[in-house]
Amino acid sequence: MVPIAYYLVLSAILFSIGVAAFLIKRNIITVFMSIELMLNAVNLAFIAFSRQWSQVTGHLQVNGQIFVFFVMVVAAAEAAVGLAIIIAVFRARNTLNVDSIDLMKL
Amino acid sequence: MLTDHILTLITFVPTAGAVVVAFLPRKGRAIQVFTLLVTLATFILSLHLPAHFNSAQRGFQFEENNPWIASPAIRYHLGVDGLSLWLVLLATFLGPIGALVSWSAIKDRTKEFYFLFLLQQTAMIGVFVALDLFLYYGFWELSLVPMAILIALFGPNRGRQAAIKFFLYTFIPSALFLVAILYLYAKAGTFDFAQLQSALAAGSLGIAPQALSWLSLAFLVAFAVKVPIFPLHGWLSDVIQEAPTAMAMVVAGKLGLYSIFRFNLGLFPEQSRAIAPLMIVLAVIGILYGALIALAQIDMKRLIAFSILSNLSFCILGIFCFALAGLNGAVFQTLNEGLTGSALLVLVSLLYERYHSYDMTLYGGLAARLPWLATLFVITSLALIGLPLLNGFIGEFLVLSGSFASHPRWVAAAAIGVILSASYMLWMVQRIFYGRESSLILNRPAPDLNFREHVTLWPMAILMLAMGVLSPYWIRGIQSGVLQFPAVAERQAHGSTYVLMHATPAPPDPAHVTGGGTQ
Amino acid sequence: METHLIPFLLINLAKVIVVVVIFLMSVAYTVLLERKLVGRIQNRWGPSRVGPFGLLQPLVDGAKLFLKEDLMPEAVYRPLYILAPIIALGCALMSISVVPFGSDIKWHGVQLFEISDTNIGLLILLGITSVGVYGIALSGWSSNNKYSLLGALRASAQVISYELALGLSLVGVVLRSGSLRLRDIVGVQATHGLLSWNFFGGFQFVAFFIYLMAAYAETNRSPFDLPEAESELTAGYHTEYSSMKFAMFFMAEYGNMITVGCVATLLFFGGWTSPFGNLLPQPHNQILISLLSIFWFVIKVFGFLFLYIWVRGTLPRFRYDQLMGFGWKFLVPVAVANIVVTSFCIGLRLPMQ
Amino acid sequence: MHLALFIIFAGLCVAGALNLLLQRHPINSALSLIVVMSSLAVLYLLLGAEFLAAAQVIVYSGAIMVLFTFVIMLLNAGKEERTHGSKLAYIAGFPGAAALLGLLAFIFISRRSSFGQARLGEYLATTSDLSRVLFKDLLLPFEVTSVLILIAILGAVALARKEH
Amino acid sequence: MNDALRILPEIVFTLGGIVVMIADALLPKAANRRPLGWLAVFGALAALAASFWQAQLPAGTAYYGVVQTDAFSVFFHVLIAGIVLASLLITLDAVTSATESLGELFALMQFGAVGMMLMSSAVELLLVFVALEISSISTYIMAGYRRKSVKSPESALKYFLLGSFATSFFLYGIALVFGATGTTRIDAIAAAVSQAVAGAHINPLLYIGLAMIIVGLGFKVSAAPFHVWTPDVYEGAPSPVVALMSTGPKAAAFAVLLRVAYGALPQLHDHWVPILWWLAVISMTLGNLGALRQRNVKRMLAYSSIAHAGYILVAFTALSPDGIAAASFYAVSYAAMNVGIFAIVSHTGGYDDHLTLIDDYRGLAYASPLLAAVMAFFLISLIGIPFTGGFFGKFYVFSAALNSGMVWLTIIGLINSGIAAFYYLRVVAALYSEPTGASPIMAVERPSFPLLLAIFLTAVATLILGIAPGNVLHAAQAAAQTYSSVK
Repeated sequence: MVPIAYYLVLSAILFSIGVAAFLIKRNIITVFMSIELMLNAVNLAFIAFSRQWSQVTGHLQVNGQIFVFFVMVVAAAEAAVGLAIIIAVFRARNTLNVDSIDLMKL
Repeated sequence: MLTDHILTLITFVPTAGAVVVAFLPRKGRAIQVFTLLVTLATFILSLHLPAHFNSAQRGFQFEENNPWIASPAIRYHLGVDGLSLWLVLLATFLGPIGALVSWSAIKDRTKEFYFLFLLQQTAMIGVFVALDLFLYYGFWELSLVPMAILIALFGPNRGRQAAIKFFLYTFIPSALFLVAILYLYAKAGTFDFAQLQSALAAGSLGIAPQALSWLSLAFLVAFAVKVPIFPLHGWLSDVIQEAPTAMAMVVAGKLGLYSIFRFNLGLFPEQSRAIAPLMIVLAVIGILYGALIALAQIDMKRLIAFSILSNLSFCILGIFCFALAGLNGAVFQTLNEGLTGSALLVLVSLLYERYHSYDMTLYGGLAARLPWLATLFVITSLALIGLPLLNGFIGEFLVLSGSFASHPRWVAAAAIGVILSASYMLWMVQRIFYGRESSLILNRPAPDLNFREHVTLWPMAILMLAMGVLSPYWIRGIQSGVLQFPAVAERQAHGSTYVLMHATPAPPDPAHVTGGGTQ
Repeated sequence: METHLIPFLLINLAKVIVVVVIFLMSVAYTVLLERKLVGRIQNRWGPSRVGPFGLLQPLVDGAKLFLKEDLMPEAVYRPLYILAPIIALGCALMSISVVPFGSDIKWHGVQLFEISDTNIGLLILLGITSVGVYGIALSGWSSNNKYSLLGALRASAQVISYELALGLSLVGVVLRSGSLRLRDIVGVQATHGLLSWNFFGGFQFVAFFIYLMAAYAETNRSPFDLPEAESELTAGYHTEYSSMKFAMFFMAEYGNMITVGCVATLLFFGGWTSPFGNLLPQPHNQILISLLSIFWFVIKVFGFLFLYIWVRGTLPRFRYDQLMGFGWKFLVPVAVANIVVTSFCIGLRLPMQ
Repeated sequence: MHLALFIIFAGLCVAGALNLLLQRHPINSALSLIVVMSSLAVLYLLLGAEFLAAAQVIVYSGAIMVLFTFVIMLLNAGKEERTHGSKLAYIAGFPGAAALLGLLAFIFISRRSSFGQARLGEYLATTSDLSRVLFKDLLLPFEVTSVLILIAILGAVALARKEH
Repeated sequence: MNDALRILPEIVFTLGGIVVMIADALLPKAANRRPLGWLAVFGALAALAASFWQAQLPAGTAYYGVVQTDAFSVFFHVLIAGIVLASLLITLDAVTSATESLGELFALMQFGAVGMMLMSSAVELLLVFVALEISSISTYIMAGYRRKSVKSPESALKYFLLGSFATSFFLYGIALVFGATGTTRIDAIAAAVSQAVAGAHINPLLYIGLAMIIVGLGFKVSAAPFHVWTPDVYEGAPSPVVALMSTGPKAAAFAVLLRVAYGALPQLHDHWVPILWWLAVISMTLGNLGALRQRNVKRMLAYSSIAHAGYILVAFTALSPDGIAAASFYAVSYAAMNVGIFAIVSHTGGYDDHLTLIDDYRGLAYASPLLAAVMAFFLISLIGIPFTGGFFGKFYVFSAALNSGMVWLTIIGLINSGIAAFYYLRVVAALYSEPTGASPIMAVERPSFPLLLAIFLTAVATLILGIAPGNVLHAAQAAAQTYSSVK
């Protein structure tokens, strides 16, 4: 028996690490990976909440799980597009450092 | 039909003309001729107003009041009273003059110029006739844009900077003005001037006194910039210098003054009275400061700019003394300023067209060469100075006499401004037209006024004389408008028209305040 | 969960050991089989010296690989270089864990002929195979060698591409059985022998061919063995590997072959059921039944292995663009069409059931 | 056993995530992420989401991360350079993330009784349970994902195409 | 069938996209792709018609209650269809098939529209999420479409990374709301929340969830401080695409924000109003101050779009039907003027953005008086001069805010719009200045028919919204009635 709260805390930890990684990593691909990590954290939260509501209502609730299913689909599509973009950038600039992608200054 | 929609017609005929101008060929004179015709038509249409205006009747006339937008409740509400009547006429009168004066001064991009010129015409007339605050604000803001673009386009040296300066000076206070309008709407649920006026007077909106002060201040600042009043005049000289003559003629004065009359006095009599001492001080400072700076100028346009500042401050003085005579004088002086200032700018521009310089020091002894120009210049200068028989005298006299009783010291100071204005104007005339002929004049022989220029100038000169001689005719109309202000109405009981009035603050009398403008 | 923990664990451990041993043995002998068969196809003998008919050859080969010096090139990225073959072999071994080899027989509540019986066996299989690609990818990358890297790139692109077709080809089967549990899938094919196989009765032959081709590509087998095309890439991703690590790749490849064969058997050819259905008399002895089921299963898998080797011996290698084009422009659309048709058929039939 | 499994795999998750953050080579980061994802799959199983556990492995570990490693290999991404990016990221990012974590963790822990306990084997969501909801209540979102995928395909093709 | 009618415009766009995509594949490689653009234009027209047609459907949900057709969604459907139509017209000649794969671009625009439309009609957060991703991913791709330029992929990358980052927040927010309420349907959330409010035990997760959703959507509408991507993305992306992405996805995201704020969590307005208040203030201020420093027209417009997002957020704080109506109306007027100005920027600047600086626009009035005049008109509308859509929108927004007592917000907002005048005017002034020497602006060509059509349509729309906004206003107010139960 494990309190569902533990799963949720885990998801919060993963999400926060993802946020931190997004902000401090300098390699584009790793930055992108940290987004994937965040999405995974969200997925865990969804499944845990889904389980929680199963418990609250007393019968199986799968809505949260379905959400995860969609997140996966979306993540896959995003990965395809994102990596294509990364390749395009690499072709143009020959670098993967976020700080070097700076032709346009903020 | 015509009489029902006369104000709409007057307002939007220039817009229609502008649309046509957009499709006229750039080659030839078609655009100029057409614009002249449109402005003339507008002027003739506007003559309908004094012809049918009933100065005995209080409130607005020629009203049009149709729903425009259901929610928020915005109405298409137009109307004129004695206050706006002559201002509309002044605007339409200056229309053809502006077209004529630009005739040869504007050589390229004529289409843009006349398009915007006509739009500006609509905006100005609209400001005078709009009685819905939303509509009014629309025209008010709209009047900035053609002006700014025209200055940017045709400013000879620093047009862009001047235009942006002008725009920002006027636009940012306008933003606050809009806040005030919206606030009023939020409280009253209407933009209609008359309804707002009665509601505010009845105090039924539940607006805190402090909020009312802020509201009136927001109105006042926006208008004060446009007048301009003393510390907010930074844009004026630049704009007068850079703007094409037809625009410089209308950029200052009447819009702002009219709005102060209409809204500050009309909607916020109490608050206006509260701030009156400050305004009077500012007005006197403006009069003296403008005049003194004008004395130091060698650039004709800058000189005129500061003289305008000085003269407009008279109007402010007249307004905030809250005496009937002063108010009448202020309106009258507004008209004067519109007329005389324009004439002066036209004359200077004619000089510039001939000699390509505004530098007074380069001129001299022109009177012999250009007698007609000199004559008209002198007439206009005298009108500006306030020579009896000409219009300037009436305005200044009314203002000074109206305000003397309540603020003798300040008015005495302002009277010095009259003397100063005489000195700088006469000095300018002397420098340009008399004395030794300068090398510029010698090297560049130029013809005297041609027919078009005569046509441009003489109506103005005649009008100056007419206004000076037949002042009661104008005053009657003006007074019918002035009397309806709550601030004035309550005093009307114990005082005849030209009598000086004291300005002790008294609580507004509801019986009187509802009298004006609601029918 | 009737069983106690300890016997449960023990039985399972035993199962795992047995299966792994048999699996590895069959891997070894599949290699021999291949060498022999290809030899025949090419009109040679193949290995014949060690043991009768060369039957001991795999053992010797194995010994040789174990005893060889394990070279560790200088420039490799060591952690991954070591990890890669482990992943490859690990995945190959793991995938067999959900494969049922024989009929449904339980002992102490534990399924005997299957390591793990789950509701989503098919998905787990797919999952494990999809992870297997890391072995190749990482090996190529960590070797720090152009050929290896190119081979690995080819392999991962190829595997990702064909995984799609592979997955899609299975949807028809899943639609027909309405379950992702491999036993259920076999169950619906059990009734009328050969006629109720998905391949015939289920009209999934199109799917089967898609599966077959995709599976060849997934396992990097000829004619899709681009990642290790020796004429272009030396030995592809495992160029830098030798000895034991190389052997692990080798075993993984053949292990995957066997798994693929098992899956094809289960999904399309009725798994452990007899092709003749009830035509042959059913033995009553439990043990006989189970042995028979294993027999059929092994026969079918063997058939696939044979096919694999046969194809390798006869077909030339694809060009890379052809490979990609074939996968995306032919297999995937056909697979989708197959799903549409199948679901229509099932949808039309449903109301009648 | 549940708790033990949870601790093991949750630990793996956190370790993987931290490793992702700390490693400087993208391929190591990618591998740590794979570890995280695979451990998450196990956690999903513990929570009774078996289909999603499989999907997690297939989609994330098996497809998305393969794509990542593929691209890392293709672009031959080297070690991360230690450029000092925006200071803001460090100044605001870490405390921000930590604050977020603290806040969420606080709420989760303080209200842990309201979330209940997860037992193994309870509320097992089978594939058919999922599909019943998916193809009825959420049919439209499901159909709409096809447009999403179409876009992804179009985009990948359009972006990756060589210039003519 | 009835269900399908409720997503008819989306279906039309999907079919349109598929037709274009397939036709693109069937056409020979060398063939001109321009007809595909017309095909897409007709698709957009059909979708526009379908959206209008939906107005007569009675309000109701479809597909088991995940989409809702009501005045609100119809309003945004029409808006989005219009935006896409205009953007397609702009794209038609701006992008040539010599440089890019046009067919895909047209298909992407239509598919993206599907996402935007669904965002406005979805009442299930899951569908919102999927739709959001459809619209986002298609715009990510389009932002990077100009492969000859180095900036374009960069802009796509920045947009993509930050956009996905925001999506994660949005998603985590949904997860927390789901955890707190056990549902992801707008109405069910509202019911659960009001139950919780009644019982006075609100799950704190709701607050965090709400905040995270706002963060996520804040990124999408480029509200400060989540705006960092905007200038770079607008600068690098092809101008016709910017026309679309600066208006369409934004309008859709605002629709979502409206649904979430007013539809799902009206009870929590004590909490989200302050957040949005600050977002509005920061967006307006940072947007305008940022724009002041820009020399590049597209970047300037990017900052201006941040400021405009701030203005729209002002309307959110009004907490009245007028607030919703004002936000919706502003979205329309902003779309009209912004699409219009980007139509011109895309034409004069060229697909390769060879003219980007404000100084480059010096003398456009000499080269093409018409373009300069219309551009000036759009700029004036962006400033918010009366008798333009921009003014009426701003007026309505601030009127709604003031009606709800947001005096300081209104003052800040209007002062901001005063500041904003400065940078717009700089462009106007440049347009009408004399060109310096052999300025390339003098070589600007006559716009082609579709572009002229787009400019004409947007200009007329801007003007009508300023002079006779009655109909649109009425529609916006009807839309607002959907959630009139606020407060």
